[in-house]
Amino acid sequence: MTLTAEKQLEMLRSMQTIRRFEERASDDYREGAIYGVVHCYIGEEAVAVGVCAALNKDDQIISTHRGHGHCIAKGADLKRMMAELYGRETGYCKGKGGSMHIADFSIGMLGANGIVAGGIPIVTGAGLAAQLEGKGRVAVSFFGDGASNAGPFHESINIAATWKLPMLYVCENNLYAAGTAAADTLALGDVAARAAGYGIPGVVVDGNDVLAVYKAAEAAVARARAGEGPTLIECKTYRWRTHTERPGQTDPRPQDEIEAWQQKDPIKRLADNLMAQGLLSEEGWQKMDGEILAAIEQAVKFAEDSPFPDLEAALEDVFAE
Amino acid sequence: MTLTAEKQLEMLRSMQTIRRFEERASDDYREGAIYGVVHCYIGEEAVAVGVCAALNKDDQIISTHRGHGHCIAKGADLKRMMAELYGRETGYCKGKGGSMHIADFSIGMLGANGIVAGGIPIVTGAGLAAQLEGKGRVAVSFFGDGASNAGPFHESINIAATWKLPMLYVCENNLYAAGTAAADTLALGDVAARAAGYGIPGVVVDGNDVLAVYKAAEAAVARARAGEGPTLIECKTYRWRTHTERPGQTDPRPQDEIEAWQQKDPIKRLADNLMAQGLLSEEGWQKMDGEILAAIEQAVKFAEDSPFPDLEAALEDVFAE
Amino acid sequence: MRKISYAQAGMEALIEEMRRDATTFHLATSAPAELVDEFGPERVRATPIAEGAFTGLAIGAAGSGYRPIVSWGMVTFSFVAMDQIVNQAAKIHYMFGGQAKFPITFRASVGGGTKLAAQHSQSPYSMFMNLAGLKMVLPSTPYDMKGLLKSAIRDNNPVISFESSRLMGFEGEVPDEEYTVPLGVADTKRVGSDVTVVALAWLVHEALAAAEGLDKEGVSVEVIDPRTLVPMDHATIRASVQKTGRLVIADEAGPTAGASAEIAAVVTEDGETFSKMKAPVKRVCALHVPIPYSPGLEDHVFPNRDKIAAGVREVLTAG
Amino acid sequence: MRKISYAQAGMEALIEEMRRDATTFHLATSAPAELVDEFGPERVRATPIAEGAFTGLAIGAAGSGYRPIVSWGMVTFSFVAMDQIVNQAAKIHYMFGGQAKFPITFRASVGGGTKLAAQHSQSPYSMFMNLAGLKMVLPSTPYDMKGLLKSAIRDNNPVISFESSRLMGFEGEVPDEEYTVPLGVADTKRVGSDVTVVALAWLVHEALAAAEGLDKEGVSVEVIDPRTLVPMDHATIRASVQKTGRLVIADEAGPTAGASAEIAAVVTEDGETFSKMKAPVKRVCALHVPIPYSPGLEDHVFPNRDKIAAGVREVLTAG
Ligand SMILES: Cc1ncc(C[n+]2csc(CCOP(=O)(O)OP(=O)(O)O)c2C)c(N)n1
Ligand SMILES: Cc1ncc(C[n+]2csc(CCOP(=O)(O)OP(=O)(O)O)c2C)c(N)n1
Ligand SMILES: [Mg+2]
Ligand SMILES: [Mg+2]
Repeated sequence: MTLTAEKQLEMLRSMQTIRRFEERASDDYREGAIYGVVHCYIGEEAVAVGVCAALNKDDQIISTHRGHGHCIAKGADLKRMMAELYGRETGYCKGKGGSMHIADFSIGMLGANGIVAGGIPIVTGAGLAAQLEGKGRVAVSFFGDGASNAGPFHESINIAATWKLPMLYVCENNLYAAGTAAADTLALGDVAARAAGYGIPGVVVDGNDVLAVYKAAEAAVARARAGEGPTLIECKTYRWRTHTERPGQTDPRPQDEIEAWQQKDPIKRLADNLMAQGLLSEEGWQKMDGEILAAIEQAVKFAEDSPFPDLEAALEDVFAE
Repeated sequence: MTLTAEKQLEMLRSMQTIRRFEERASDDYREGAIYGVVHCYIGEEAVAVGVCAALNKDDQIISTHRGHGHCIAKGADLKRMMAELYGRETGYCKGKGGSMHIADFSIGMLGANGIVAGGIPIVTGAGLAAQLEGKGRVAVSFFGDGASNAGPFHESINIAATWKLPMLYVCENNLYAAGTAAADTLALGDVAARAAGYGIPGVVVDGNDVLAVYKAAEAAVARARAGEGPTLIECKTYRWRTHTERPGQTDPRPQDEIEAWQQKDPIKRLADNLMAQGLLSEEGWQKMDGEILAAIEQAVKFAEDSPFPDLEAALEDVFAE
Repeated sequence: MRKISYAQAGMEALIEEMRRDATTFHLATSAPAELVDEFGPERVRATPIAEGAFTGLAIGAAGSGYRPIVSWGMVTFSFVAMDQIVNQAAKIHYMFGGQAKFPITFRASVGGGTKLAAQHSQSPYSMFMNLAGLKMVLPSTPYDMKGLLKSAIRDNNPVISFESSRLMGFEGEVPDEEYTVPLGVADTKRVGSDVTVVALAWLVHEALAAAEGLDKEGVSVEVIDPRTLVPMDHATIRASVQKTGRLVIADEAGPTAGASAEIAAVVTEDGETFSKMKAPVKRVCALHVPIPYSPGLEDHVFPNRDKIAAGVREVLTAG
Repeated sequence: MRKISYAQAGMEALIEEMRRDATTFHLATSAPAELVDEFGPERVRATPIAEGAFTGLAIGAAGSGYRPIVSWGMVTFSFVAMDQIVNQAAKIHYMFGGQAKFPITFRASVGGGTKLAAQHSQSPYSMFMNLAGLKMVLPSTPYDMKGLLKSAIRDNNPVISFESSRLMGFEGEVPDEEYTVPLGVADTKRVGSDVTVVALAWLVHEALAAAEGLDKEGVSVEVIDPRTLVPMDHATIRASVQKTGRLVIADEAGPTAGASAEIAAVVTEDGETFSKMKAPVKRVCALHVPIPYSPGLEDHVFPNRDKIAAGVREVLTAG
């Protein structure tokens, strides 16, 4: 794997877009323009971006309740994402889904999902479809450390391993499931250790190193496309914010732990790296950030300008024709 | 572990009782005195007997749809078992349960269960109760190779490992789940390999060698009583009969495979062994078998003599007082 | 016309539809020999005992352009897949704003009479009816089984086919030619004028038997088979009750919040129908208990032709 | 009397009952700080996200002499535990012939109004009502929450406490002294003579608001809160409808095979009540769709005081 400068800059842009998008979404949520719940991915951007950088457009992924990062990394349109958060007719789900249910099947993004581990079997079905189709597509399941303790994780990975489905199982181990520490609910620290029980590779990666994530994903994708079956990739990472953006949440995590992880910022790491190699200048980085902020501003404007759905729409889409 | 001759003869008696009980139950089922479904354990007797021989009376076990063996090995009353199969008021469940739902909570037998893997969390709750109680009791989950692919297996074993519950997870790997070969549904041949993912011991045992099963169970019980947590024991074994006793079932298993396993009869193996050591004579063995047959005859008589439940009983026992 | 069994009719529907559409495939914990022989192990897969996972697999494959057919076996086993059914299959089309189709057929056997006790004798279709986003059928004859199942497979939504354990061996006429039975259309299995009996699955046959007996007493019973539970054909049911003024509902499930309760509500909330009702609604259902094993107890718990006849007599005298 | 919130009332019930009985313990994916502080991490356990397993754990521990309290959080998450609920908890006492007790309290929040979209806005209690073997409550006030939950914890059976998301912050009077509210007894939250409104949870308050408004129009509305869904207090509901002759049922769930359908059936199958009914039953429920996210859509889908008032007017004019 030799990653071109372009590709790395694209990855940087994608990570920064996730961060800026969520900073804005969080603000707008607190101001009441976005409803329900918002779960931020900030701090974990390298996982979604590193993995999706190793995928083709027609490869498929599924996300979790913490879905914005996966959407953006897979190439979703910021306007339609923001419009969905704003509950507008122009949103990805016509305002029916909100943050926890953004999907874009046209780019192989099979949806955020409000049920922990609920997406794992579904995307394994996409892997089965890819196998039946035989065109070399792969499918990727993103899920948390919390999800790794749930039955669907085990059932799905066993099926995928047995049938040699072209799958990547990417565990985002951010050390917590809401207010509960992974250390209190996982018998072993490494989720990847479970791969041994299914005879598939289980890899632990620094989830804050986007290039390391990319490398692991690339190898797993190659294996999957070659018909050799799934890989379990565990990315050790950390979320910077509280579990959701709801104000006044208690957060049991020690302040020094949070700060130590913030020192390992995946975005700064790649930016510094590119600068050290002379592939990015400070101005270039500022410019990129400015473009990203402008794009997000446009997305917000698009959302604000879009109408709320007609009330009759509530009765539509229960069934397909 | 030095097993006394008495103990070994008891184990032989228990295994032979299971076999004779099921031969009779199967006959009576075909003749219409027993209803619904009967799943026979014949060929696998060493697993239940080997494990239960390592338990105390107040230790708890849970069984599967294939439950007679576990009941008998834990010390259930043949009369009340047979009466339950006959659907009589004197049965363990007052005729409400039948073969798939025999239980005797007074001897720590938490029930047969018609749902594959459904009992695993329940008996893990007995393990939790044992831990809360702190008197050194242990709990044992029996389940099949088929059940090992189901979510509750993973969820329960992870909880037990994390909380160090005093549990034994005993997989009866008889190579098939109904008509489907384990080779087609398990990514790896050894279920025990999954233990590594939870940081607990995973042991493969010859499930047709009752002494080997006993030894493995004894070590696991000691570990559990010492507060060190669960053990996964996989017993390789084989069922001699079709999945259920329903006549005319197709059985996809090759005849030579069946015969090869019948050569490894766990009962004959222990009997031969005891005879070779001079601990059992041919007459002694015949006598024991005669006593067993007589006890089963008595159980059938008890069942036949017992009344069917009053119809009003159908409305009782929905709720406890 | 040739006669085949209810179970065979289901198998014929599968074979015909799998021939017709190469995007269909079959998932179950065992692979039916007839299907493997014709369509091979790629399209006819024996899964691990992981109904939750393979229900989810079907959703993902459906959203990726396939048309899966999933056999849960007994409805009992669908409960380990309930998250995928309730939280995913029923809602996924709506919550994603209709951007993809999810054509999936789920098959599940229901009912008792098999002496398999509580876990394996369930008729919980009403649990699924309260959800929005699932269609469901409940055939009572080989003809309806084949025709409804073919419609279910062709439908672009998740459809659950509930199938009566008691009727598996029941034989009936099925045409050689291709046909389908549309979803959402009730069938009047017997025309009558004094009392309407809305009966489900096996109880259609019990209701017909009861009607024969009552005919000799001079009572004319109309028997309506909804066939599709969602969307339910309210018009046919209401029209019949408007005609007879009396309604008995016969269901092998327990009454509480059952399909029988829904049918009672559909009839009594309609002003035109209500105004023509001459007697209270009567539900003839299973007793509200888990199903017991012992044969006498099991029989005692379930409705049957005699209990239906008694119910009909009751609504005739009441009012 | 002091006022506390619905959520606090639930917590008080737990604390008092956990003090009272050392065999109680608490399982949930997060351990509530108030409980851990007082009872320690042995009795107040944070579990992995494995609702199926810890529901099963509760059953096994209950059968071994303990009295577990399980918080599923949102009812949504109970669906991953559905096998343990349907196939085990509901049937285990019966199918084993009553040989052991299974005293378990399950808590689940229900309802919408939270803009959390389809998966997290569900009111599926009727799915559990069709089963036999589970008791269930649905409190509408802090007083009822505390009293019913205490009764649930002391009951020797599995009891599900469904709790309204919308009411979590709702405050009401709760005595300092020990009290319980018995299971199975409905509460007449308002006495009236023209129309009976049977309302559930949050809709009790909407019905009371509607009744105030209608009072000014000269319409006297009786509001009945069943409080316990199983066993349901049929007598109180029927007596009220016998008095008023008119019934509106208000439920945040969808109508189809819902608690509302059961209430309609319970009323219309009773001869004495049926004979006094002057108008068709009216269900004022959520539209039969998954719950949408966008605020206008969400409001549009749910019933409220205006829709209840319209329902009352409808049954007044119809008949
Ligand atoms: C089955 C289920 N149980 C509980 C919840 C509530 N819940 C939402 S997010 C969450 C924590 C998830 O932790 P993890 O999988 O590690 O993902 P993370 O939030 O850390 O990204 C919980 C418990 C849920 N959504 N689904
Ligand atoms: C959840 C569930 N799915 C399907 C079934 C139907 N079924 C009954 S026994 C069985 C095979 C079980 O295989 P295994 O666990 O290996 O046990 P064995 O019968 O070999 O002892 C199946 C599929 C069931 N009882 N429960
Ligand atoms: Mg996490
Ligand atoms: Mg097996």
